[in-house]
Amino acid sequence: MTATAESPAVGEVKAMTVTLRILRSKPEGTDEHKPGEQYWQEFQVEAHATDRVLDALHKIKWEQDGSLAFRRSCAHGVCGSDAMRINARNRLACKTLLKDLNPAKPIIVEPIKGLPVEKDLIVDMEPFFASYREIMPFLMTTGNAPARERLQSSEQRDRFDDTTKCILCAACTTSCPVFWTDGQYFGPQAIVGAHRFIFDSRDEGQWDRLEILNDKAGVWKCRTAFNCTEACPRGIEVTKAISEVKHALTTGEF
Amino acid sequence: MTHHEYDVVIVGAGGAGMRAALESSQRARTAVLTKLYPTRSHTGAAQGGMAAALANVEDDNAEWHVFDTIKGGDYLVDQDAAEILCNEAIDAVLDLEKMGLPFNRTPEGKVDQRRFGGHTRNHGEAAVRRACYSADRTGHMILQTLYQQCIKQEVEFFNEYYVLDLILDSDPQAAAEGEDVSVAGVVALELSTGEIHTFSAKSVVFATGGAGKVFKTTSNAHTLTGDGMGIALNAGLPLEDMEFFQFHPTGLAGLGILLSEAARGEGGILRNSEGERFMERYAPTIKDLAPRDMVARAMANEVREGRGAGPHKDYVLLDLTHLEPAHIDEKLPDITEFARTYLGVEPYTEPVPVYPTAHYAMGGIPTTVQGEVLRNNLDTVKGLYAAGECACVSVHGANRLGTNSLLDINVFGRRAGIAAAEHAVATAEAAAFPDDAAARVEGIVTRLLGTVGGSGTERVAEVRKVLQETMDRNVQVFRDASSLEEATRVIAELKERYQDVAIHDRGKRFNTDLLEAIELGFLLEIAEVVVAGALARQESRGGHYREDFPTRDDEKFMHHTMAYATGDGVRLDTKPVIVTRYQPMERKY
Amino acid sequence: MTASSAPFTPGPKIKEPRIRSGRLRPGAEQWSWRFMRISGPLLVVLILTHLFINLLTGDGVNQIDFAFVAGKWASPLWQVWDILMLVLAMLHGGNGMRLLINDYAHHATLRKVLHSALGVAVIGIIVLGALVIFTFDPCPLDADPSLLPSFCEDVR
Amino acid sequence: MWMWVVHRVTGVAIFFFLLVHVLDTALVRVSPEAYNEVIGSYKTPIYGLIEAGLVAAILLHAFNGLRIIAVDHSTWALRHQRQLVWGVWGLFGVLMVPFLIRHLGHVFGGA
Ligand SMILES: Cc1cc2nc3c(=O)[nH]c(=O)nc-3n(C[C@H](O)[C@H](O)[C@H](O)COP(=O)(O)OP(=O)(O)OC[C@H]3O[C@@H](n4cnc5c(N)ncnc54)[C@H](O)[C@@H]3O)c2cc1C
Ligand code: HEM
Ligand code: SF4
Ligand code: F3S
Ligand code: FES
Repeated sequence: MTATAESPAVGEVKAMTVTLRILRSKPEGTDEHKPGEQYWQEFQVEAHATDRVLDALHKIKWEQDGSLAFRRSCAHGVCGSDAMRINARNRLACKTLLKDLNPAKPIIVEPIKGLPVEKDLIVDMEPFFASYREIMPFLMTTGNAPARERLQSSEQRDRFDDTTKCILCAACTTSCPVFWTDGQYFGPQAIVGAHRFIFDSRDEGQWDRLEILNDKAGVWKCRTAFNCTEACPRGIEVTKAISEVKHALTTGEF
Repeated sequence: MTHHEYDVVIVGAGGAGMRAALESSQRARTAVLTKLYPTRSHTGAAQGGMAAALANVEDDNAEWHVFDTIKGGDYLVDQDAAEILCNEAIDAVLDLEKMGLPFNRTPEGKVDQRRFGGHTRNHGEAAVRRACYSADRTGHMILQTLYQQCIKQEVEFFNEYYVLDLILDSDPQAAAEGEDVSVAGVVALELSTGEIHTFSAKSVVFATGGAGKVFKTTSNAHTLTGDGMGIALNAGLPLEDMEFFQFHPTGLAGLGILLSEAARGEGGILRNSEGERFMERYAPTIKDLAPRDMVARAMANEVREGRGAGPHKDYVLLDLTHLEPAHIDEKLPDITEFARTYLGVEPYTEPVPVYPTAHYAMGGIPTTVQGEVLRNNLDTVKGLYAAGECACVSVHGANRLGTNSLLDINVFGRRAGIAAAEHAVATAEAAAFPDDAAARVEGIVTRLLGTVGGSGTERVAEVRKVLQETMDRNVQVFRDASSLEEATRVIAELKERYQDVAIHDRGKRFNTDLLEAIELGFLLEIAEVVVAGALARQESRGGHYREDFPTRDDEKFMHHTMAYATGDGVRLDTKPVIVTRYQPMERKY
Repeated sequence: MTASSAPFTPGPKIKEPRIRSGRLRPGAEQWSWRFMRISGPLLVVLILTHLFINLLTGDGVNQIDFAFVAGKWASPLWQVWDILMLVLAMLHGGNGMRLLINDYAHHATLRKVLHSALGVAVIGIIVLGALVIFTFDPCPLDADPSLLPSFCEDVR
Repeated sequence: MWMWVVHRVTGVAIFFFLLVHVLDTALVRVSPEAYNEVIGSYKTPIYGLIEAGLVAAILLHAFNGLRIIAVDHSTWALRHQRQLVWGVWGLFGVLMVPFLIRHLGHVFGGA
């Protein structure tokens, strides 16, 4: 990204009107819509180019329609609450600036796909976390722990650094076309979660996890569509991680 | 309404809550209630590191750490607690490492350490490398690691359950000194259904985190609305030292998003519009690595005296341009990314606009070093515990040192978890759970939902905005009697208006509109306590700086503030500071 | 309603790794994945050459008739070539179709039916193709000689 | 993503074509007349176009298959997969154009 001459945080940024087209649904229904039925609704808000999509959603919720439901917390891309489909791509609303979206056209906001929609932009995350739990995402060791820390070289740590960045936002899994088709696939996040331990020199449970991922719902379902890598807001090379797990399975090398 | 029975109920699944859960769930039937999925907790936003005198890279010991903590806290620290904090720090870090936390490593493969503000060698001689870290996402790694261990131990989580009330078996303010008051349980609202759940428990641990959203410019998450503190206050319990709020020097200007002190620990320099390294004037020895309160004031002062940068001269600059890009990428990847994403500034080549941002509540629910909650200066509530940012042990005194909070949540989270479980195991019967326990919450919900469709005239967002702007204007880095009185007046007015807020969402399920309204209630209560404490404390100490009383006054104010909510306003009391080895001295760096 | 309060058994629920060392046996899905990657490049060679010869050399499509085919299969090279191509393509394509069925046929019985149909088709086609290639007679006696390849005259 | 769709669709298309193709080729066992009759119908312009489509499908599927294999085996390819997608289309174009010229020449030009 190139630097702007005047800092947008303080400079005079012109306000503009942007339109958001939001795919909504109400579990209890409304006068016009059946319970759970999805429908589009447009909102217009005054915003600045440097505002995030999250700011625009907040403006709608706070000034126009308090019933708009979405999750959010940290507002700067580290908690993973607000993954949603914005202009047909999975992103974090708090990390997407309006100026990067062409605010001249309506901004399309939908819930992430492949998980059951609960209300507006909120989906049921339980199946996603269940897959994560499935791959045993915790350090497994044998024998007695040493008195001090387990030693690990910087190179060994670098081996899995990328996948430790995951914030469990589900942007990857819910962008994967294979996940959409059948829902039995663990999805890329679970593989990222497993990768973080499989390639940790301190861990001894790698074969247990590989066995799980070798199964029907595991890595072999991945068709290298790369949507996950493109969606990941933390810049994790998800497909690479998946490829490394496949490689470990086929060659036995780490 | 559904009723649940557990031995231990933990409220909050941030660092403190999950550390407690790991201990408690090994010993007793434990439930963890959290309004966010555990991994969404704001511990995950912590960047810089976790202090422990491991001495992995240079000479260090826990005693120096104790001294720094006390001095950093401007001598308002309870020294017995600080000793526990620093002595148990080493095991706390090693425990995390054994759980799998991927710390950065030294060439020998040990946990690496970096410099951080206020942490010094041999009582202030020079900055020391004490902060154990994992790039600039230490909190993220802690949160993930603890969650992973909770999965391993099959800890029972109730995700997206908002705890809204605490049930005690008698009124803690009416009870005489020495009389027993016990916890009975909590009342929660399940977000996905809108249903009310009651949980009876022998022990309850509060670990609900901070309250940064009383301010407008803050590094805190939208969800850090001080619920735990507000609930305790409503239940008749005191809050301690709430006037001490930390303003972190380096928030992204205008946004408040934090750039860790690690940026300065790794060599970053603060400059004013003239390019001057102004911290040399304020803290000649450790300069940019002085404690946060001093740096934040220095920055605000530069701006006030016209040496601010930018078109409005309203921020200063954090200069990283002299650092190697590779070094930045290795040690500070995330925060430089924030500067690029949100300000469009390239930290390799340009200095980053920064300004102080509301960051950390030093105060909170008063506890003993076992995490037991105090209902006055002496008596604890049986079975009730608190840990983490919502609690006040007090190890941070008037100003927390960077990296001491991640330490706090691990040390005192663990202690509270053990104590809560042991209490539960030793207690045969939970205190009787009253039939009308949920009445208060039902009342609030019914009242707020009753406004759906028109009877209320105020918007939640509008009231909250006025509150936050008022707090930023009047109760920030610099305060004085008139600004605080102004804040008092506005808050009283807003509390009136709050009675009239309207909810727009008519649904039961995922009614986040309703919850924002309830959270606003907590924010208003907390703001009131913060301002009341600040008004009464006519001195300057740590994070609390009164322009009309610019010096520390140990004679009159060397004590903790204890604030109680009464029918009409806040009642203030004091509590002595525990001093073991270090007598107050002037704080110079 | 009261949620259950089953008796609590203290003690950590520690999970130790079960599979201590060594490699896993590649499961069916892994073999399938490997096979797709081995057969793919082979098919590139086999099919592209096939297409080149049939469609681009000589008269292109127009040259294809009984005589052309018979002429090719007179050579064992093309016999082996075509049978290899057939088997690999059917296995590769069949396995690919199996993956698709797994993805889209959610109902267990539907999936079974489709899998069986696919199996029958693949095996049937391979057997048929093999029979055709190996029992092929380039100069059937009762056929119109003008349709046959030129070398049949020598045979007569 | 789009290449994944292309790969799927072309794979299925080729599969079904292959079924038919083997069946018709099997007619050589029935009699030369029968075979030539069916093959004769392949020589109509419509079928010529279908055949061109088939070749296109095979080429795309083949090159993209090679891209997938490359991505699986090399980090370089993995990081440059987008460029490789362009490479697949490029190669496809380079081969398809001369083929079309010649093939459609055969189909429409007669002989
Ligand atoms: C940007 C940033 C950077 C920081 N960097 C550092 C650092 O480098 N070093 C350091 O030592 N400290 C740092 N801190 C401070 C430190 O991270 C926090 O003080 C600490 O993580 C707080 O942990 P906690 O467990 O108390 O609360 P949190 O992690 O905030 O967790 C609160 C939990 O309570 C739950 N909760 C809240 N209200 C309710 C309710 N009503 N019902 C049910 N559940 C509820 C939430 O769901 C959440 O799970 C930083 C803080 C910030 C904001
Ligand atoms: C020409 C050379 C060919 C190559 C290089 C090739 C390569 C591949 C590869 C590598 C895959 C696996 C894709 C993945 O796992 O993501 C695949 C899948 C597939 N192939 Fe081929 N293939 C070729 C020919 C064929 C033929 C002739 C057919 C049909 C008979 C075919 C049908 C399929 C099908 C149906 C799939 C499954 C697609 C999916 O699951 O999305 N392929 N091919
Ligand atoms: S890998 Fe990336 S996209 Fe997927 S859950 Fe983790 S952070 Fe989100
Ligand atoms: S999008 Fe899906 S198919 Fe593989 S590369 Fe990513 S998991
Ligand atoms: S709100 Fe935390 S990631 Fe967007």
